[in-house]
Parts: sequence; C-alpha cells; structure tokens
Amino acid sequence: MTAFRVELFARYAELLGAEEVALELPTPVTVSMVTDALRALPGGEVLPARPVLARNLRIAAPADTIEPGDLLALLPPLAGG
Amino acid sequence: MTAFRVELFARYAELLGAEEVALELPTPVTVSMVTDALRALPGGEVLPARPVLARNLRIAAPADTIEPGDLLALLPPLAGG
Amino acid sequence: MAALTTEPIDQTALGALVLRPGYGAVTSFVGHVRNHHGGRSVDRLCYSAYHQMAERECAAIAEEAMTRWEVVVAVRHRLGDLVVGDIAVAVAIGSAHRAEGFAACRFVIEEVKRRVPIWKHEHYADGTSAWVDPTAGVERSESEGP
Amino acid sequence: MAALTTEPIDQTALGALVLRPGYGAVTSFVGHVRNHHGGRSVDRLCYSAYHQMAERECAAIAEEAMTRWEVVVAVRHRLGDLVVGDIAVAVAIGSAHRAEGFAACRFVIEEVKRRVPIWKHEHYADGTSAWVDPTAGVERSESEGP
Repeated sequence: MTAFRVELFARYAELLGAEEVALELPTPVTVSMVTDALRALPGGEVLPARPVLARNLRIAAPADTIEPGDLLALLPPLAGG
Repeated sequence: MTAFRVELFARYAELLGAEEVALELPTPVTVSMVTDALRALPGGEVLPARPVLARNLRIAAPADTIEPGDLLALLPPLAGG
Repeated sequence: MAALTTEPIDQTALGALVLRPGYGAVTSFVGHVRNHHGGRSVDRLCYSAYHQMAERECAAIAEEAMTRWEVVVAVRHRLGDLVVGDIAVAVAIGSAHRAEGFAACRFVIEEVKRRVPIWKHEHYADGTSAWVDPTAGVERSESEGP
Repeated sequence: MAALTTEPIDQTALGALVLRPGYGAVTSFVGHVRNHHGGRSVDRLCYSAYHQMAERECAAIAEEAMTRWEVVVAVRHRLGDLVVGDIAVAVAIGSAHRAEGFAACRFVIEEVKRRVPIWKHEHYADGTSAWVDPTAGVERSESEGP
C-alpha cells in the first residue's frame, strides 16, 4: 500500500468538504485509481468521471504512476483571467 | 489667376526656409501645378517629383483641382508613432 | 518575480518592467472584472489558486513566449476578493517590433486562461454565488443558496 | 478628446477612458522613444504635426475601428521634445472580447503610423540631427551639422 495526500481546490474542496484528503491505495498507484478513490468519498459522486489531477505541478494522464512523495492536487475547471 | 497659400512642415519647411508660401497660378489650378511651383522655389529643387499635398485635410491626387480658399499643406514622409 | 498577487495590479508599473532602452514597443492586455456573467449581475468575486503550480505555469508561459519571440514578458494575476472594475489579470510585453509584441501578448493571455490553475467564485446582485466553469457555463455553488 | 498632446501620456488614465462596466478587456500599445535608430545613438527627439489634419486623421481612425469592431478607442500622440524612454504614442482599446481588442489595437497603431501627419526630428549623441523618413531610412538634416 502507498499512502499519500491530495490537495483539493475551489468547487471540489467544497464538494468534498476538505482542502486535503489522505488516501492509501495498493501499490502501484495510478492517477485513475486516485481519482476513482476521490469519487468514492462522500460528496465525490458529483465529480466528473475523469477529473484533472496534477502530479508534481503538471497535469497527469490517467495511466501515470504515482510515486511516494508526489505532490497531488485535484483541479476543477480553470477559470483564471 | 488664383492666389493661395501652402503650409510647409518639418524637413520641407527647412528646405524652403518658410512655414508658409504664397503662390499665384493661372486658373484652373491643379495639385501638380502647385507642387511644381513649390519645386521651382529656392531650396525646392530637392523636393521629390511628386511630393504629397493635402487639400482640406486630405491627401490630394496630382490632377485634383484647387479651389480658392482651400487649405493646402505640403507633407514630408510621415514619421509618427 | 511572483505572478500572483493579492494587491491591486499597477499596469504602468508592469509596463515599466518590460521596457528596455532598445525596446520601444510595450503591448499589454488587462482583464477587468465585468458587471455581468452568464446573464447574471456580478457584485464581486474571489479568485483562488493552486499557488505553487500557478506560479510555475506563469513562469513557463513567459519562458515559452521569450523563446518564440524576441520579447520581455511580465504577467500578473490577482487573487482574493475583487469588485467590478478591478484588474484581474495583466500581461505586458516589451519588444523591438510591434508584430512580435502583439503575437506574444495574445499567446500569453490565452495560455494563462488555458493553463494556470486559478478559480473564480462569483457573487451576484441577487445574493447567490457560483464557481465559474468556462467549460460548462456557470455552475450553481453547492454551499450557498439562491 | 484631443489625440495630440505636449504633456506626458498617462497609460493608466488612457486605459480608464475605454473601460465600460460590460467591457472587461483593455488591450493597449505604447511606443516609447528608443535609444537608437538606423545604427545611431539617439539622445532626444522632437515631434511636430500638421495639427488640424492629424487630429482629424486620429478621429477618423478611431471611428473606423469602432465601426469595424465592437470596441471603444483612445489614441494619444505626444508632440514637442521627448527623451529616451518617454511615451511617444499610446493606443487603448476597450472591448468585451479579447480577439476584437487585439485586432482593433493593431489596426489603430498601424493606421496612426501610416496616415497621421506627424514628423520626427532626432538628435544623436554625436551632436548631429536628422528628420526621420521611414520610406528612405534616416535623412541628414540640411540645417544642422555633419
């Protein structure tokens, strides 16, 4: 198992009622495993099927592998500018 | 004959040593007659063959006719901006 | 220089940052808070960001522009509470040539909107609020009532 | 509003002129005096104009832009003595949409350079001076030394 934390922002932080979530998943962990685990949390059911996850400050692909210590963040649709 | 004045600017005012020139030409007066008359003045020989003349605040064509009271100005190459 | 700020953005100061003695052209884009969105009357809004990634993306966008064109780039995005008319985002491009300045300015503002993790929570005149989702129009917030 | 001014141009004030509550985008172009031209080191310069025609052309250019795009236009050109770094010309465009703002801003600055009767007398570090002729490079002034 690998333990890690995912930062949440804006509407997604509101939906899940937290700015950070701690997860533990069987190694090797992929991005889609993380987003599926977030969607299984209370409030997570309204997340899109493939929400955007950033890994080490870059948008990650669903099949990317998560390493221990990676910076993870779930990104709602961007609305800057 | 028609009498009129032509305003001069920038390098052309320097060349002709005046900011305004008074001319009298046989009616009907055309733009090219005005520019030819200006080129015949002392210092005017270095003007281009077809210098730009503005008539009533618009660029005039060489064959345009000048009416008494028209605002005339000889424009060196523009260099604004 | 940090791209994100909670202080009001000074466009003149931003333009001065990209001025070089040999660069005469400064092209800029400034986005102000509008008084309406999606047919609703906007009172105020709040921008938040994934701070570390947003700074990284702004720096990367500026780098990309400076690689593609011979320009100097400055970008600022405001965070926190803003009212109608406030500057939300500003881009300034210093260049020797106009064409490069316009191309780089357009590129930077488009990329900022596309790539920088910033979110906008709008508060409307009728007391409601919503997170703005440019991919789907305006979503009603779950946390605040109509 | 007069386009020609002998006072320093305030870019922030110009941007404020084109801001409307429903128009969030302000696109601007500012041209500063450069420290060189045609391989020569520029100290200062003097802009002069055919005042009445220049005002008329600036107003016509703004009108044309406002007809072609849904924008608000402000243009200023400085006259008189300027030093390196001073703002010579500034264009600000207010619009609801970025694309229109960029298109109108580019149009206005190109037309100002092409159509407005303004002339530039440059003074160089070596003590010489010349009238700038964009159609032919730099012409040596007849009235001043080598």
